[in-house]
Amino acid sequence: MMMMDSVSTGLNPVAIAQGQRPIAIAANALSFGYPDQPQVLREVTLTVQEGDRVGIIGHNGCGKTTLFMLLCGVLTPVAGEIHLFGEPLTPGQFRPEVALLFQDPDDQLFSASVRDDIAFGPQNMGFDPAEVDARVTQAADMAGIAHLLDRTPHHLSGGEKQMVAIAGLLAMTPQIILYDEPTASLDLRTRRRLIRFLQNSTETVLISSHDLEFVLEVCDRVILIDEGHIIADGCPREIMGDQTLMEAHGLEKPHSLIPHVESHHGE
Amino acid sequence: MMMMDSVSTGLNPVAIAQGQRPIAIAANALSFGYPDQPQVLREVTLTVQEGDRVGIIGHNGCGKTTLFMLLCGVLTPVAGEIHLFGEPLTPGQFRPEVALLFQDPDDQLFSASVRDDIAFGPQNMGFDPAEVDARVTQAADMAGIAHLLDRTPHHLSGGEKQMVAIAGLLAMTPQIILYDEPTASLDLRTRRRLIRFLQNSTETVLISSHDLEFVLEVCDRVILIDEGHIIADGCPREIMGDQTLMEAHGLEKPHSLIPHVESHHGE
Amino acid sequence: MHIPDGILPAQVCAAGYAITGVATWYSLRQINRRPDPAAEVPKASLLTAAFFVASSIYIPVPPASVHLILNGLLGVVLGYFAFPAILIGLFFQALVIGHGGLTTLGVNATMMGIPALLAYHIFQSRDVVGKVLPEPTRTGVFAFLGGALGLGIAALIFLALIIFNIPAELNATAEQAAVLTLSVGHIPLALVEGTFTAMLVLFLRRVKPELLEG
Amino acid sequence: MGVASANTYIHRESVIHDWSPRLKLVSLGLLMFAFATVQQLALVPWMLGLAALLYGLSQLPISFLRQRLSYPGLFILAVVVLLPLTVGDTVVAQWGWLALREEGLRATGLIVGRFLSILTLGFILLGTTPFLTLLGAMRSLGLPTLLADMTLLSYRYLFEIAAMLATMQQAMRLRGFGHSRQRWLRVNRHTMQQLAMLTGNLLIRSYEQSERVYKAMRLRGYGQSRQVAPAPAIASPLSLQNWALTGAVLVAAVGLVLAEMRLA
Ligand SMILES: Nc1ncnc2c1ncn2[C@@H]1O[C@H](COP(=O)(O)OP(=O)(O)OP(=O)(O)O)[C@@H](O)[C@H]1O
Ligand SMILES: Nc1ncnc2c1ncn2[C@@H]1O[C@H](COP(=O)(O)OP(=O)(O)OP(=O)(O)O)[C@@H](O)[C@H]1O
Ligand SMILES: [Mg+2]
Ligand SMILES: [Mg+2]
Repeated sequence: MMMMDSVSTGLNPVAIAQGQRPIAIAANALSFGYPDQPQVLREVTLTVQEGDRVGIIGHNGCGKTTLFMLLCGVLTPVAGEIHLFGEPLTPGQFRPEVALLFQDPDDQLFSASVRDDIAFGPQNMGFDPAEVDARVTQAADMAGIAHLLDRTPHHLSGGEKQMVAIAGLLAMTPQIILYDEPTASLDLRTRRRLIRFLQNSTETVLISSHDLEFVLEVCDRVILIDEGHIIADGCPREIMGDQTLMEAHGLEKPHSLIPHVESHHGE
Repeated sequence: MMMMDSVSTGLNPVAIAQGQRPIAIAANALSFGYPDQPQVLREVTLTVQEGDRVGIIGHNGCGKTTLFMLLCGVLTPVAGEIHLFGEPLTPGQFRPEVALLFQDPDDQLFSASVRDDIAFGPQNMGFDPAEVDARVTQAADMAGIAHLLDRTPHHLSGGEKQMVAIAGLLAMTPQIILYDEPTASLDLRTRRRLIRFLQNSTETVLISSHDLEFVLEVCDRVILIDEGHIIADGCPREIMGDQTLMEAHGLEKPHSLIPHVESHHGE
Repeated sequence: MHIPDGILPAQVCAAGYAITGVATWYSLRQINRRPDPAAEVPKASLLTAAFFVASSIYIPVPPASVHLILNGLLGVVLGYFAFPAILIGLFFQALVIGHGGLTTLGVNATMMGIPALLAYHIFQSRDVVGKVLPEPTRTGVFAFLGGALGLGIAALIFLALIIFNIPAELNATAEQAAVLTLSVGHIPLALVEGTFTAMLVLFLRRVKPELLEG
Repeated sequence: MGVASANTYIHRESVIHDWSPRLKLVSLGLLMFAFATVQQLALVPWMLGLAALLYGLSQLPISFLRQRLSYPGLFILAVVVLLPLTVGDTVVAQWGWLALREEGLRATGLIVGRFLSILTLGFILLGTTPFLTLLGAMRSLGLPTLLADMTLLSYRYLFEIAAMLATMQQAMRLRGFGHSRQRWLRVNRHTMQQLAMLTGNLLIRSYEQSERVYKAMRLRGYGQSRQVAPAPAIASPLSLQNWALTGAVLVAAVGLVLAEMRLA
């Protein structure tokens, strides 16, 4: 397979670091490998400014989920360090400012009712019951699932589960949200609703996805990972529009970036 | 929501029934509902000819999985009947000529080694060990996973698991294969491999998917389901290219069918 | 093999609850000694649910079928979490499918749970007691013992409770004969359960050895 | 398996529905135990009457009781068929080698009476109290946190895992499992091996999911402060009706036990 040195189009991490918005995530020379396996991430350095919406793309097993797990302190890096809003992240420590949406919402909806589930985070943060209630209501409204509060998570549809899981994160008012393949088995209607929701969200957002059209609509920056390195980092349309780059790393140029007038199909 | 009478573009099921190729699946006035729930499918009539590659599209919960479960005899229809190659299908009966790929490959990989897993079906069909071995080798070759035979299915990547599950079906030499959302969390490279594989497959194939570009590349006929009915049945490019029809049923026209030259993105 | 409501006198039910209380307290104490007890709660809970669900799997022995109890296996996999897990599983069974009973919950938990703890210790002793055996055999043999004895002892407790508590008028020889035949009748069941446990543990050992670390 | 339909709470308005869950749990629990002490046939009608009265008060439909009795009913059948024919010396009636015996009949009456009454109380408890409320009441009565957390989590994933098993069994059947003919009274080794793998996969998948669930819980602060899933607030001050009901049930329980001691 072809290897490329980090191609930086548009945004340059160092330049960003000197920008005006505060830095939400600063990861420095991060390395990680699972026991008895080759390293998944090798010296990854990454800076995300507050309010950025970053898409993370790369083939199956390139380490997207692993990166997210590191950024929220669930996994401990072998080397390197992470700062969130200037404060170092100690793995295992509870940092309510960062939240992770798991790929499968069932992993994340562990309470017996939707209301309890959304309340779980705020309760653990030590808020009093009135504040917890207020947060539950607000988060449910934001995610548009206020009508589901008294239901059992198990009986919801896939799309509803997804939005309940998001509400559970919002109730903790995180400043950074990591979304791991949020569209994997959503239908187009629910996917469209999620796109609207993300376009209006104000948090710093990282999204790992194979759905490039989705990344294109939501993100203002994209990071391409392969073989443990950041291969490219910059403007989504430039990176994903670069056919040679994409194909070299097992991806495809999204259809909406291919100039064509009804042709090239049905050989 | 808008309702439409069955729009038939291009192919007409009755016309097909009189065609020259034998009929693989003939479902007549099929109805089904889960206990205590409104009916999911209402009087669905469907004819599939041998060698057809049919895509089934529709929003979450429209009944795609339910239809597949009926077609392979796992669920019993409330009314209506199904014939496979002219023979009536009795629910619960083992019909090795039809195989189902479950959405989550973990649902269908149980053995401690890939080889044992692929051998599971042929063994149950009562072949002698030599024949079982021959079938395992052949199926593994066809699915391109011969190098994985001695691994444990549990430790494989998502895409590898998918292909092992497919090999497990191929070893039973089915004539009809039902694929339930086969691309849900595959990356583009694995998805591309699956597209190639399906384009070259000779079985009668039904594919349920939200990935319309995938359906467009693989299928020569598409069926749109909504509210328990077949809304449209015919040429993929015509049905999926019909923006009004697609949007009326909670879908979107795929990007590759939208005529444009690098525009309309990044508002 | 659950004792329903209404058979046992109140004293026996109360004694069952008392033993269950002590066993639960003891298990919780052992659990809380671990470095991070909260970390094991999700694992124990999901496996409790899985065991509850798996108890609906049966082995066909035409013309009938054998339901598995899996209490020995629970002990082998869950260690000290086995007793609370069985208590919770039986509680669900009583509530959801009316299997067992609420007054007999303590008795049933004792009957299944104490042998499960025993199975755990038998399995854990494999490296000490079973040194002579080569590895996969050793795990298999001790898993078999755990499964077979887990069920066997539970069955003995069950029979003893039933025989000594219902028909006060049955005469002594008839009683002995009944206990004997029923116990002998349970031997094949214990063998099936032991074999199944051994097969399953060997499968786990190959595919997911972490699950056997207790 | 009936797990899928585990939501047994029936939404109705009744005195029993309004009863404070804690008092209901304690009162009905004690009454069940009082029923279990009954050894006198004479008390059986009283016991059944009490259970019926409470069931009437709860306004639960009869169909609910009938449905739920079908499974344990098999047990009753066994008792009814076996005991009167085998236990005791006083023959009441005889047809050939079949003899109906008095002691057996008495034992049957007692067992079946106790069984039905206790079970009915259990169904009243379950049918009028949502499961989560019941668990909350148990927590406030001193159920250890770890046990309560485990119960909640297992309850949540019970359905998920049951669905997982159902899907895996379907997948196996579609690949020919269970369609070969089996010999009578034989355990087929191959079948058993495959079922062991099925169970093993169920455990492994549950275990792997539990690891992800644990990560998700940690990220939302589980194990930080020790106050996990607090007991639901006990609603409004208890009404007079609440105490009256509790008092009446407790008096009935004590009365039964006293009557039993006098008659014994
Ligand atoms: N718990 C684990 N133990 C061992 N190896 C693991 C574990 N989790 C992931 N891996 C391996 O680490 C690599 C990176 O996995 P990761 O899940 O981060 O990939 P990903 O980019 O999220 O892939 P996908 O697109 O399929 O979600 C893969 O090769 C995977 O096999
Ligand atoms: N086991 C079940 N019990 C009750 N209802 C069910 C069950 N399985 C599915 N349903 C319901 O039946 C309807 C059709 O479900 P089905 O799974 O067939 O949809 P689908 O088209 O495959 O959706 P998706 O795109 O999400 O896979 C849905 O409304 C669903 O909630
Ligand atoms: Mg991932
Ligand atoms: Mg489906």
